[in-house]
Amino acid sequence: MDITSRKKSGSGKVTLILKENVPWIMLLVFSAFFAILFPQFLTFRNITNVLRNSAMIGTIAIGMTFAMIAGTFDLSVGSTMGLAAIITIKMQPQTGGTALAAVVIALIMGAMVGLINGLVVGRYRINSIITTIGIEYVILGITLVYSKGQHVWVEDMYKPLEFVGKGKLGTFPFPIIIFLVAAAIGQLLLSKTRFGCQLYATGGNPIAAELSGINIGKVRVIAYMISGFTAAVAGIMIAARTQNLDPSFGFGQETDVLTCVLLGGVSLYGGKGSIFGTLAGVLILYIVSNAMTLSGASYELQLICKGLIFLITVAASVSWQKKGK
Amino acid sequence: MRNENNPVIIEMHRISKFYPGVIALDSVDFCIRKGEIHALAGKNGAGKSTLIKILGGSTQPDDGQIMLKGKEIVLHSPHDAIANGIAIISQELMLIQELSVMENILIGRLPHNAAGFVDWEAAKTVAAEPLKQLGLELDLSAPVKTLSTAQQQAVEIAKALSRHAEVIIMDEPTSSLPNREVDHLLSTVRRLRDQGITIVYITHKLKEIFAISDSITVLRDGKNIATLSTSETNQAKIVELMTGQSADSMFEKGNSSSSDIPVLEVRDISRKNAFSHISFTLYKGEILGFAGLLGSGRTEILRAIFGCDAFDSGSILIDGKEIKEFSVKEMIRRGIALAPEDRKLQGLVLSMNISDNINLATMSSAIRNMGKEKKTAIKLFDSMGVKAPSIKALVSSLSGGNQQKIVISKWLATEPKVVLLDEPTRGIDIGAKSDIYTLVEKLAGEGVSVIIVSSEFPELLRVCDRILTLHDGEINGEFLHNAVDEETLVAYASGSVAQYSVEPISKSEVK
Amino acid sequence: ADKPVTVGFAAASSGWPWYATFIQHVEDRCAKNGWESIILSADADVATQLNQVLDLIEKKVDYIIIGPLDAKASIPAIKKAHEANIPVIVIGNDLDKEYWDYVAAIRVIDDRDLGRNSAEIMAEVLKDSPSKKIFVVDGLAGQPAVTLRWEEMKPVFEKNGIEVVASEYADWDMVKAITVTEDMITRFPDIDAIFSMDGSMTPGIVQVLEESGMEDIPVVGLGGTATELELVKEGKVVGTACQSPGMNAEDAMDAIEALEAGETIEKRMTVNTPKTFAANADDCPGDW
Amino acid sequence: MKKNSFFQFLLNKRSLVILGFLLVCAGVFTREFFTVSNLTNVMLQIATDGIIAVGATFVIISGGIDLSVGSLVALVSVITIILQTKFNTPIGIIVSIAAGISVGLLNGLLITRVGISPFVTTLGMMTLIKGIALAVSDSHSHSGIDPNFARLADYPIFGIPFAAIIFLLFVLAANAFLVKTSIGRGYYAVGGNPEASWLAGLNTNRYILMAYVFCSFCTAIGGILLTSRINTGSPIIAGDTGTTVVSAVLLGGTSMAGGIGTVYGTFIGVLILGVLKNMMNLMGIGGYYQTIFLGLLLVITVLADRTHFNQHK
Ligand SMILES: Nc1ncnc2c1ncn2[C@@H]1O[C@H](COP(=O)(O)OP(=O)(O)OP(=O)(O)O)[C@@H](O)[C@H]1O
Ligand SMILES: Nc1ncnc2c1ncn2[C@@H]1O[C@H](COP(=O)(O)OP(=O)(O)OP(=O)(O)O)[C@@H](O)[C@H]1O
Ligand SMILES: [Mg+2]
Ligand SMILES: [Mg+2]
Repeated sequence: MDITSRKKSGSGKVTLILKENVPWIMLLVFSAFFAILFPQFLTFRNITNVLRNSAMIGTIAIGMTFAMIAGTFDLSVGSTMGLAAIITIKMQPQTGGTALAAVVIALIMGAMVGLINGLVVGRYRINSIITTIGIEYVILGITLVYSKGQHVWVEDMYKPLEFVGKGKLGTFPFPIIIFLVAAAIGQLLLSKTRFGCQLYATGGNPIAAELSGINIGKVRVIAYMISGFTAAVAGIMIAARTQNLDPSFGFGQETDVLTCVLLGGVSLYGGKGSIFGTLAGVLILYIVSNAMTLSGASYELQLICKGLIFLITVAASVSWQKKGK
Repeated sequence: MRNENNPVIIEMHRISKFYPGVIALDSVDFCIRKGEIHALAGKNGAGKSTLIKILGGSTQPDDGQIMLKGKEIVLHSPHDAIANGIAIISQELMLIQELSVMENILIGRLPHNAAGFVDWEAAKTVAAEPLKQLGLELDLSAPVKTLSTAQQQAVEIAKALSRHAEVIIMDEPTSSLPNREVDHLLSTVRRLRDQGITIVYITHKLKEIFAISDSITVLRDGKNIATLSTSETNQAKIVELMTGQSADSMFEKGNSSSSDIPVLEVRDISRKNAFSHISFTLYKGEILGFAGLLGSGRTEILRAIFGCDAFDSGSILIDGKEIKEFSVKEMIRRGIALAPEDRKLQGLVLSMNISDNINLATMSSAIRNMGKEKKTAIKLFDSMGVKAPSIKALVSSLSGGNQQKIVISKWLATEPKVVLLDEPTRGIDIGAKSDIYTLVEKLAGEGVSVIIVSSEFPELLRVCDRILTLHDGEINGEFLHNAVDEETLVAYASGSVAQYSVEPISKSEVK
Repeated sequence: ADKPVTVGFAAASSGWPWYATFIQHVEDRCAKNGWESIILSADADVATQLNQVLDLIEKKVDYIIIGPLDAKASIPAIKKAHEANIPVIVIGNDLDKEYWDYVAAIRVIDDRDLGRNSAEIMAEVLKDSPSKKIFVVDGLAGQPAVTLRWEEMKPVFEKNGIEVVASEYADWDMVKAITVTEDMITRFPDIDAIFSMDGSMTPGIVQVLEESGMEDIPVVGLGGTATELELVKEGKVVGTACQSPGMNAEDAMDAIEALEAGETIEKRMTVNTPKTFAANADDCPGDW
Repeated sequence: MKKNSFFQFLLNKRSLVILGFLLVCAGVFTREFFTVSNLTNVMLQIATDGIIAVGATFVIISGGIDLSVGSLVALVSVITIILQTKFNTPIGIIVSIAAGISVGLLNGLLITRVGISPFVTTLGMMTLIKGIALAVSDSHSHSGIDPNFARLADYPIFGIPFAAIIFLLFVLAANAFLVKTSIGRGYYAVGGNPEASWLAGLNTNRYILMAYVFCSFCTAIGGILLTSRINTGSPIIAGDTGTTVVSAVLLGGTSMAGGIGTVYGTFIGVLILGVLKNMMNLMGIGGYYQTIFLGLLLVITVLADRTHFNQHK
């Protein structure tokens, strides 16, 4: 027996492509399944609804993908999103200038939270879980102080800003466009820029990255800033859509974001992952919960199914990866 | 000789192991006799490690059987191998850094009383036993992370002995040992054999094979090419069996392309506890060797020059200009490159592909120029003769020698003036080594200056124009390659010669 | 006696607007009387709440107001305070009668009243409709408020022939309410009305209906948050059962002042939760 | 050998400095802290999370993490009370412990056999168990009916609440196990270098599996005692438990990288959080500011301990 007879080169390539896209395959399988079970599932309106609702968490997931590829967790995105949303609403309605200022302040706030995360975590990634949980609490507290624990809402929002949350381009809700644009920019950043390459290197092997002249501290700070920034974008989107929020909105939602990112095949240890994968992860999460609601299953059953689907998807990725090794 | 008379202890029969796209072992027969030292030789990727991993129970064969003293055994896990008296000391030392010497030796088998509590006194006695057998004295309660590599290796051997292993398998035990320690290890191995323990010894160093082994098995491309009695063969024959080609031309020094133009001047740099008063000048096109023992400070000096670590005093000049700002980035900009000593840990991002690794240090613009990157990668990939399916292959899938070529390629992509190579040939086979020597000479020919750190002095003599010896963080000798022999280098490196008893040779004499 | 009266308040979560308003009133009233107040928040964790009551007991406060996350789970804490001779005023969540001996006063907005009143509004809305299918955007699974409201909603719905085709939890969360409502109108495009379990979610429901051009589906709210009242006034929500944490807090403080003055007080009083429509919306404080 | 006597441990741990600082603050800023009744109170307050943290220490030393403890506490509380109502208290307790052990087995098997990372496995299990807890309880909370059970956690033995005694016993026993037994030492090996341990013949999978089983067992015990304290089975209790427990373990100097840490350290970590919360409550620092302070404490601890993690990149 010689090497070539074992190689099966043609099917090898197909296996490779399948192997690298397990989340998408799972997504297709689930979707087909749901489409058969629930007639309302594959309607244009339902799909746009799912997409629009996924836009918020999805946009953050794009940002968190950066932090995770750099080998660090960012569990502070939940309340960062919340604070951005509350800032956006509280600084309304008034004129265009103020509305714009609100947006800018929210975005800067998001990036600053990222900066702080990055500086605290620094080169010692191991503790990023606990650091960013701490920051999550601090920001929640700040948000509550700022909103005095009260609902925030606004009657009339500056129109262009309102469009960000409620508008449609043709038949496509604008948040979907933002989400997809964020994904496209994210993918470009990852694959077409020096920073993207340095990000993978930093997550994959920080020591080698440093010895190649990469300032890994800086790379991580930027990754965190991107993550915080997208959280703020999501907050603004949601504020523009609902114009009305709870003071503790967002707190705890990092778990959903993390779930998407992990479903999408981003490695917990850094250095691996893609926006494309994260996109699949986001869609899986939202399509599954949409289908659950459509199914009319009890809430308990929904939770159990969600937990199972999460584990099955990840188990599938793991075993495919193993097989291919 | 004893080879033929001793009874067979282990017989591996028609062992095959497949990885996707690779046949690591192709129906290999491997026979070990009791009480012999059996060397296993072969190029990188020949299947040596795979074969012994199967013997150690950490990898399962796809086909074939293993007989221990005539009885078939099946090894599901390392535990089974240990239970059968087979111990493996793998290439990367497998110790638990935070735990003590004693606990590492007795891992999983700490003596305990009926209630399950460890009997530390008994543990001490049991752990001291194999160390005594090795003629070593170590602080049993010191954490392993405080030990030197050689000491850690001794702990590994003690671990095997304490389990009364009948067969001890060592995978490249000397690849990170200093020469002095190598001799010590070799005598330990002999001593073990004389105590009736069977040894399988994997190495890329032919000298060692002939120094200690009783028989040799050569693997090539996953096949057993030959098993020979050591006394009935010679180095050239083995090289030929390993590579499939004659070994004649492999070890000749090419022409020197050294010039008079100083490129890098290091003036009296010192750092506490690492090196002191280091001064030397590197000329354009020169290949300079650093000969020293493990821990003599060579790595630290290279890292200081490359801007990774600071130094306390002294200065560094490049092209006659003193460097004020020390950072890796700045040094890369000024044309310095460092291929670090540990490829996997420091040199490569294993989860990225070949092309990205090669271009990692060169990306000058914020937006990547994919076309240029591809061109650079392909050029270096071809000129270095990397063996891989394509430049998109993950570096984790490459063999050691090919990985080293990628590390060097990464630095060549920066078009450096000075290349610092820290142990560039550690753990790579003769063929790949020879490739790297040729490459270094070619670079020098193109006007690039090179510093090579190596613990293998013949290698330095083979490739360098000039050699500095280091002892205890200080330079204590300087030689032209044709004015020195290995014994002298060893003498200087080990510090058994007084400081600078040889007149430093001025540059003009080289010409 | 020279030492000022200290009121300790173990709130379920200061991050909930209902409690934020309540806290504000307690603080203001205490300040007015020259009393001290210690406000603690359990942040929705039952064990934390128990611990905080224990700490208030250690602090030897004069009165403890407790807003239980779960009335049943708060009994041990209430008993401990009782043992320490600290009068306890229970607010927010009602207490079973068998435990009344342990508390000085119960001043609650009865979730059962809320549920019944809103359900009756729903019955009114669908009185003449031939088909009476509704869905409920529910609160947080496992919370007593949800259970209690359902207790009274169910019989009203049954009596009036209203069929609850589905109810989905949206965790009191406006954003989740949007998603749930969207999914539900996809599933039941011919729904006759929507019931919102809480004012904090009602705006989300209305918004979805507006976005999908289904404004004619009537929405009934519950709770009377400021934003919900606004929608009632605009006619986008038919009506709601009004509750005011501020009024509840004033009642609780009244009780404490009366106790301090040595008066005897009624054990349990509930705050009214009147049915509120566009016409009488101004009567509801909408203070949360 | 690590003759890690408690005293030596006191000398070289940063977490102790933090604890000391907090105790001084507590003494200066509150009149009530250093009273017998308050100290008893604190012991009771930290006991249930503390017991869970002991289990989590094993998991983290073995190189993993368990995010499912909070949901499991809720499940245990529901099972304990419902079975107590239907049958009797012992059945409730036994089945709860069995449920805990099963969850631990499931976590451990998914991690060791299927090869899903601990973080992901336990994140999925967290949702799954919460669903089961809601299903079992029909989304209601249920009151206990056994007055003896209701007294169990608080019951003073030599003035110390029973739950605190159990906590101390768990700390002492678990510490002795880790420091002094052969298997305990194995946990440091497995966490410190799993591959080396496996090659040395340790059944690393079994070690890891048992860590999760033990953690879930501790969670069941902690959950039962918490249930006794509130005498209620509720599917939504213990929202904070997961975060508190992981924070306490890391505060105590156990490394997320595995292979480093002690149960005594965890004990200190649990004390730090408990004392801080108690002190803030006594000082009347409430609501929003407490949230901010707790968050800052976590960040500061990480900053203070950064050098410790240096060697683990
Ligand atoms: N886990 C694995 N997955 C895929 N391929 C593998 C794996 N382990 C080994 N191989 C491949 O099997 C072949 C034999 O590898 P092996 O490590 O046994 O070589 P070796 O003789 O020990 O080489 P070296 O001298 O470099 O250590 C190589 O082609 C290698 O790439
Ligand atoms: N991890 C370490 N901890 C403490 N001291 C160290 C460590 N590594 C190296 N040293 C010390 O630094 C000095 C220089 O070591 P260095 O690694 O530079 O030597 P080297 O000659 O390059 O040896 P090697 O062959 O190991 O690379 C020595 O005194 C050594 O003992
Ligand atoms: Mg090998
Ligand atoms: Mg070195």
